[in-house]
Amino acid sequence: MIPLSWYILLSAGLFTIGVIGVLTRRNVFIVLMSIELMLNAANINLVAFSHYLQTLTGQIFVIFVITVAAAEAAVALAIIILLARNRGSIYVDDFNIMKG
Amino acid sequence: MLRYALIPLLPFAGFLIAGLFGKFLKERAAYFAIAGVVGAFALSVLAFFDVLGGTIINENLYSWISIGKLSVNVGLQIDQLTVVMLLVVTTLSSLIHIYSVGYMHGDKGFARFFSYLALFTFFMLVLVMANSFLLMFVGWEGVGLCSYLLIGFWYEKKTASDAGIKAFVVNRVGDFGFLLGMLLIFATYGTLNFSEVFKAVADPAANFNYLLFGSEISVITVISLLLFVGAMGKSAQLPLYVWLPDAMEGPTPVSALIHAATMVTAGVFMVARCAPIFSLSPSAMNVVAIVGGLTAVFAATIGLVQNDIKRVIAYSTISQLGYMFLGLGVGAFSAGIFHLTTHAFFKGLLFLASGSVIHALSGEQDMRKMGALKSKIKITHAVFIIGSLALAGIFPFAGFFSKDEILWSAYNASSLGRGLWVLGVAAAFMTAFYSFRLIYLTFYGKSRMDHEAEHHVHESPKVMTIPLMVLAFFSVVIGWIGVPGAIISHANLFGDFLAPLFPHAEHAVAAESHWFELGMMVFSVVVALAGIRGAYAWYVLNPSWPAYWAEKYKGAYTLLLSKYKVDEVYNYIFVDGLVHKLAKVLYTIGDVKIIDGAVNGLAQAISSTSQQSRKIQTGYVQQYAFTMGLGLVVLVGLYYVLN
Amino acid sequence: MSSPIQEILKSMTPLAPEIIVIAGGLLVLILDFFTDKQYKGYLGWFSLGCLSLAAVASHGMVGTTSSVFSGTFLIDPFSTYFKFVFYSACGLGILVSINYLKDENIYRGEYYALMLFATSGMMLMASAGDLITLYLGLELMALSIYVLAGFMRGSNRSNEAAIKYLLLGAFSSGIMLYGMSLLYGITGTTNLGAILQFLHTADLANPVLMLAMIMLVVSFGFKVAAAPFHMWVPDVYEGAPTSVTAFMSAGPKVAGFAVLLRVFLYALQPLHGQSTAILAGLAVLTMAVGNIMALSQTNIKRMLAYSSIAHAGYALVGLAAGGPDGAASVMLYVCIYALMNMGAFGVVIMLRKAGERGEDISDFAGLGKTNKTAAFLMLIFMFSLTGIPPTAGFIGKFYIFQSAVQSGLVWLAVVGVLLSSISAYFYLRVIMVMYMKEPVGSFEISRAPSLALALAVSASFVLYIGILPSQLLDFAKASIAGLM
Amino acid sequence: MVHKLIFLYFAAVILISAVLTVTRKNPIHSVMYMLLLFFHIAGVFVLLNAEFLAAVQLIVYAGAILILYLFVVMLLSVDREVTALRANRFWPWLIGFGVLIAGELGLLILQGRFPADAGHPMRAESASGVGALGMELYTNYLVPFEVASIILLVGLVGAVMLAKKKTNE
Amino acid sequence: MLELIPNQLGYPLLSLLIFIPVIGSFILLFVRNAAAVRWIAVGVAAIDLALCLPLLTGFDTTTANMQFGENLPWITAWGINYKLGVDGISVLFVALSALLTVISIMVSWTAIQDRVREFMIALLFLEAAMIGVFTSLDLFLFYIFWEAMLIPMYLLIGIWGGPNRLYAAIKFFLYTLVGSVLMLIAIMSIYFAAGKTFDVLAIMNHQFTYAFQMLAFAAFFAAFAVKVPMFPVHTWLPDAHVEAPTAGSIILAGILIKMGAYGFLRFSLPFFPDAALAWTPAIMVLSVIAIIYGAYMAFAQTDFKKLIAYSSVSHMGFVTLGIFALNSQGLEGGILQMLNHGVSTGALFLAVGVIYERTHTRVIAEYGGIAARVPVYATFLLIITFSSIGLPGTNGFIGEFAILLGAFLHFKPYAVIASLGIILGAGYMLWLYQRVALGKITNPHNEHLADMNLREVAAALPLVVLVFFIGLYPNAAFQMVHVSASNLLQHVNAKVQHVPAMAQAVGSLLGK
Repeated sequence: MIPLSWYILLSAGLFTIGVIGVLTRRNVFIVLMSIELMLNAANINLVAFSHYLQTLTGQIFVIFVITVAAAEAAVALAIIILLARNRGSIYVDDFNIMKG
Repeated sequence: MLRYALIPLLPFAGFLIAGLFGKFLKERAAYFAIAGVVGAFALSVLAFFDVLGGTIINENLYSWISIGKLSVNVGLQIDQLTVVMLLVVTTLSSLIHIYSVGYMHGDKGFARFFSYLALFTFFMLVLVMANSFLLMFVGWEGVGLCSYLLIGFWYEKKTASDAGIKAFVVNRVGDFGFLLGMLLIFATYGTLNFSEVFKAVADPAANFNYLLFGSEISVITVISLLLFVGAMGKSAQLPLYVWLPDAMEGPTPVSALIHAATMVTAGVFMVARCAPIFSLSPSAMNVVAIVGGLTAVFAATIGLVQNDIKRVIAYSTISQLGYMFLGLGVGAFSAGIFHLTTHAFFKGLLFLASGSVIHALSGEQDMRKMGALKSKIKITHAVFIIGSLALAGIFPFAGFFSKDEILWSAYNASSLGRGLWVLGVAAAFMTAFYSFRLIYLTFYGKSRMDHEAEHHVHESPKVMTIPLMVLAFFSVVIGWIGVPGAIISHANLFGDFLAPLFPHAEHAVAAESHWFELGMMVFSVVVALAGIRGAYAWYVLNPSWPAYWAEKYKGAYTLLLSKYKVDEVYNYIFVDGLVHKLAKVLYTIGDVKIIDGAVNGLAQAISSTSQQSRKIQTGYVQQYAFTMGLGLVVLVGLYYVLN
Repeated sequence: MSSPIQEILKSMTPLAPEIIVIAGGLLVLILDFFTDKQYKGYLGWFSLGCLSLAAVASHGMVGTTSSVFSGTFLIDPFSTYFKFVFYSACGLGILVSINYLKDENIYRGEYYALMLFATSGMMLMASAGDLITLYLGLELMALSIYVLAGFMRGSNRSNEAAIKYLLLGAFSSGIMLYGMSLLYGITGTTNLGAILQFLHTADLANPVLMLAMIMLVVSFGFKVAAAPFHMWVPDVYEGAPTSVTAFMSAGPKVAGFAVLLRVFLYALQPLHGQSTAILAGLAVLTMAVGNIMALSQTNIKRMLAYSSIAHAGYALVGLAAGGPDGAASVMLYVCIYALMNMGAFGVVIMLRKAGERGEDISDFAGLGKTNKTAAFLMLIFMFSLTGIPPTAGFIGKFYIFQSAVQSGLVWLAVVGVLLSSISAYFYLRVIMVMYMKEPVGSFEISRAPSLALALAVSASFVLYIGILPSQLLDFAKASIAGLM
Repeated sequence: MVHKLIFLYFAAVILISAVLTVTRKNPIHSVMYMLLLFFHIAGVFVLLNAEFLAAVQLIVYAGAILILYLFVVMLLSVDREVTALRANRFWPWLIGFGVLIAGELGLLILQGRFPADAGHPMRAESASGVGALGMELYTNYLVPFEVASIILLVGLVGAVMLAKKKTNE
Repeated sequence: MLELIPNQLGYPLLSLLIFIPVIGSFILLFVRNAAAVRWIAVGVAAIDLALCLPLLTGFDTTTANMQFGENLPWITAWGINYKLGVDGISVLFVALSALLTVISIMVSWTAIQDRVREFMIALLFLEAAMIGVFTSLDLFLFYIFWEAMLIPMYLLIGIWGGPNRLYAAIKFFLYTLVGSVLMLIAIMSIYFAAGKTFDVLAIMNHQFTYAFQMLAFAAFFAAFAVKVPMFPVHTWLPDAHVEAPTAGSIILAGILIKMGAYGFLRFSLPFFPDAALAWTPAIMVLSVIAIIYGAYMAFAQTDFKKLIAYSSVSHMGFVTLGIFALNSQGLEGGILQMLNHGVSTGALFLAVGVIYERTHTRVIAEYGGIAARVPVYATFLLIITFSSIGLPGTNGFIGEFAILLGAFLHFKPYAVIASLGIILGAGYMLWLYQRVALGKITNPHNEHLADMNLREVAAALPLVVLVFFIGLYPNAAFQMVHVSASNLLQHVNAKVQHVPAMAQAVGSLLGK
């Protein structure tokens, strides 16, 4: 039987990788994907818990997370397109007119 | 009661009218002022007879200040001492008012002058009639105010307004002592009313000793000394005399009234009034006597060489005031007051006369530019002689009696009496010398005036000369009210009149020493005559001497001429050093740099922090995200550390 | 014997306000097709109508408490109170927008729809009884606002604001999700009430529990702009269209506090010991950062952004204080803050004319001469933000710090008031510029009735509450019922 | 035992592909690795008896979202990526920072106590969870469900509004 | 213990005093014509002043209780009431506020040409706040008014002030704000420590622990010391005074800086007697420093207003010296001195305003010899000068003497050093007068100065009258104060529980 903590550690790892991606990569797509990684980490947690707790709530939560992720991705990509159009760049560190 | 209240109020009314409506009244303003003062004089005479009839008044008009156990009333006390002062003040004041009509004629501040003069009279009367220290203090500072106003009367003259400020501030230094004295009196006896305080002082239980600098000092001594500091300021004693010579910047009638006859004697009056306190503290009395004696000689020496006619008289005033304190100090209170009275007349006379001279010379005050005026202004010359004889103390002029009484009681006074007597005699000699030096320089010898000035010389109008003559008359006779027992026994009316007020120190003298006393009188007269003769020898017989001796003892001469450089020293130490320079330093360093510097510095620090921290906001998303992550890590880390 | 459908329909009634608002949004989307560009403004008024309808609906629920769908959705005085705040925030937001959009030539009905959706999201957050509802409400709000922030498609600043907000928002919700998942794992439920029940018995020393809590703090802190999770605020506020900024500074922040209160003073109440320490620390940091950084700003939107950070800090003080008074003080404060901040932004919008005009503080120069009314209103709002009586701002701050003192956090209160007196400097600078500088070239300002209405409402609110706060205060105190 | 091995396989692949996703220079490659990652996550879901979710993961995530990504990535010029820098200049430190996070998470999790740790075997009836899931979704979680629809709508509206070419303005 | 005597008059006197100006300023909002604005403003202020008549005549000098009381529930949730009342300590200052407001409106008649309406509104609003401060008997209400004062004052300085007005205004605002927020925290703590009440009278009867007293007193001190201003926190005053318009300076010097001292009397002493006792030596020393230091500062000034500002520091030093002498002479002297300083310094600033309006300079060197041109003005200035020097017969003397007496009875050295301040005072004031009025006219601009006109004389006259009236019949004022002051002292002595070490030291000094 697989100990619960394995799953959690796995998700923790995934989460960390996601965070690192968000913090390091310049390409806005990859930043977004890293965020997706973080979400997936959470999903793994939720499903694992729901399995071990024998409640479906976790799975339900995951469904919603995925839905939201979809909507978010849509908006995000739209904005990116806008930026690429106006600013001709998809690198997050080019977007800093406003500072201070 | 109202009758007495009117004594000060009439001059006050005169002041109000002359002051408020001066613009319309022009020179008519004088009449109101004079009316007020003369009215006061009349009432004073009545008051005098009341007192003579044995009615001593001490009544409260209304409650002035009452906080907790502090309760001060506005009230009048009219006893022998008061009426004497009343008469002196009102008489002199009236005469000088009248005199001023002529002297100030045509001055653009004519009305203002009379209003001030009347106001002064009011305050002076308050001073002498007060029945409590605090009310006396009102008059005390009030006369100071008027002196300030009148010294600086010609305010466009810088020197005049400077002198005014000097007078006021130096007096404030004295008042500082007076004030503390009052505070201590209240703290000790719980009242400020004269009669109550004197009653309390009398009972030993109320008194205790301070341990100051390892020596026991009775509270009474402390009080007396503090009060005497006040007297020093007002009566121009060492070391606070410096303001009086400068006060001569004021119009001459002012010098006569305020700086010779009345205000400057307030200190003497105050010490006499407080005789019950002073007489309980021998050490304080000694201080008074010594200060008086020293001042008498000190001022006289300066008087010897001055060239400004008014300054000579001013220094002689200081020295005469010293005489009075000498008298008080040796316990001869009534003698002191007696000298105050006579001095008021002949010194007033001298000032007015010198005023008349100045008037005649259209403003010239330097004796080196005078001479040979005898024939030109006869009346002035005559009264001047009388005044000087009185001042020199030649029998039978007023000064003789009073001065002699003081010397005599000094001689008989305690151990240091003899020393004081010597001082007195020395002062007497010098007095005689410089007053006749003044006369010879002014009226005799050959004229040193420029022709144009000489051309204008004229005798003053009646309105000025008549008061002169009145005063001259008094300068002759006023002394006779205090003939010492040695000449005619029991003829010292003045002394007897004041006797009930004072502890009888001088009457301790044994009666059989009359011959000795007479001898002393003769001696002092001889000294005075010697002084006069000396002056004659120097300034009439061979006028080259002064220059010669001045050359011979240049150092001494210049030192005297420059009044021992006291003013310079004071200016350097106090005015410039302790006030202005220190103030500048404190302001620029203390306030601007340190305090405000700290405040603004803090503001600066915050705003620069703000400027710096703007750099943190780089505008890079990932840096923002990192900061969030950092927050997370730190929080978790903290939790981890804490557990 | 009624069918499940009827059951569902019956349990739908408490959702009436949300349904109205959402339906309104949908209608706006539809109507948008049939309105010409010059009439788009009416869509705004229409959405205002929807809001007031919803308000009427919620008004019927004042004081009532019920929980439907097995506790995923709660109606209690707490949520109702916040809904009213949201209505007013959104209403004012719309009022200040109507004319602004014209000036910016944005003629899109979606704008109002999105505002309504965002509002409905906030309402869900306020009455969420379950982490899932909470999450969805939050995302609904967030998404709508991402879009609104980027609404000026032409403007680089607007795009940048949108992407920054979106990336960081997503990042923070990633963290939040992870925290929620852990919480779920420990407590075995996502229902807030159940979590509370569980924690009453559970051992609180569980490190993962703490981890979950911290993650929630971070993500909610992000929403309310608490330092150090605040850094998006200045940039996004500056870049977003001013009307959206106004709405953003009021709505989401308040919603964030609603959630914070619900989670930390209700669900995680047993952990209050630990959370207080954290929140107090964040409060100090937030107040310091907000007030100090605002000092050196020259762009008024940025300045107000930092000021809004500082105000989040004050509110956190109340949160750290906890207890019924702490909660009530936060509720009172956020309400007051929302309205006065709206007012301030309203004036900024009023000045908004061709180009970047009205963004720089120096543009206010001499407003006291050229337009007395606008200047006077700004003066009221600035003093209120400073917290000088007799304005509402003072009442709010007073209650916050008072509750801090009450729960023994005197040091926190002292720090708070000292930092807030720094704030006087930059608020007064605006007044100074308006009244004590000479005008530089006159520029006419928009006098749209909608804007005037918005300003009138918020100004009179600020003054009224400043002088007679009792009603609102009692309302707030009564509304913590659902929480405690 | 077998389960463990399977899990370890999935975990390994997930982590590796995650790392690759984050590190690849070319976003298209990243998308590909992400796809791989999603498949294995779906596998993990299956391990956890969440077949339905596994399906959703594949259909929605892999099938919809990733494809969307792919489109946009291709839509926007990819070639520039070859020349441009991959990461910002702080990346080494940031990786260290990430390790720190991982460490903290790991520590806390290992110390953490989960009521579920007992690890009961999944009972048979709830294995066919889909029905129950549906029931839950449409009763207790009806509100979130409806809200989700609105969220999708907002996403739609937003995407359209933002991304479409300038028209009437 | 003190109670609130409900207002016996048919009308709510105190509320009227507070709200008539508010209403007036509201009316002004709708008046465009500047002349009309001036007349309405002065009319409103005059009505307020007239209302002080029933206040002073109806005031019962035999009771220490709060009179003309009004008490309405306001914020019930916090137990806050709209509670007003006056006693001997406050009644005089209500009247003074009303008087000075009228005067400042009159002196601003022609001086203010720019934005007259806003100016008058600010002034009236300020009046309302000031009267509120003096009459409110609820800490919360008091704090509202206390802070509300800042708004109009800030605007007065900042909008109608001199060249460096911005700096001065913000300095004034921040200084006072920082001080008062600390007090705010203290007020909150009191609220809980005293059993959830803001009622001043109730709190007076509450016995706080010693530690609490020390802290709370410190917090209150921060607020009041800045307002007074006491020695090291005084630097805002010169700047504010110099830059403020005449009206502002008059109000600032006349009323605002009195509120610090008032706060000590109304709150610090009765609330925290132990702490007060413990703090007394420190405060006395600071006061003495302020007296001497302020005088020295005055010597160093070249700016007319700045000089007077520093003289205020010196004079307020006397006030605190008297109050913390904690005996009837000192206390009542202090209160009277507050009144005097209000009158005299108010008049001095009026004088500055009059001359500034003509010459548009405050640099003393620019004047000189103007007495020849403007005799009336010179006379007025002379009178005020001597009043602030403390010449017997003027108001200044009474206050200073009583204070010095109190200090002397408390601990002699304080009084001795403080008396030096009197000498210095004479020095700088006379020097000032000389540089302004005496001598020859140095500055050609002053050749054709116009003397005070009727309006200005009318504005100055009441102050001059007060100078002499108080000087000659101070009991008129003392009668008002007596009962309250002695009650305050009894109250303090009764409440003192354990005498702390510092106070014991002072006590032994008092013994001898």
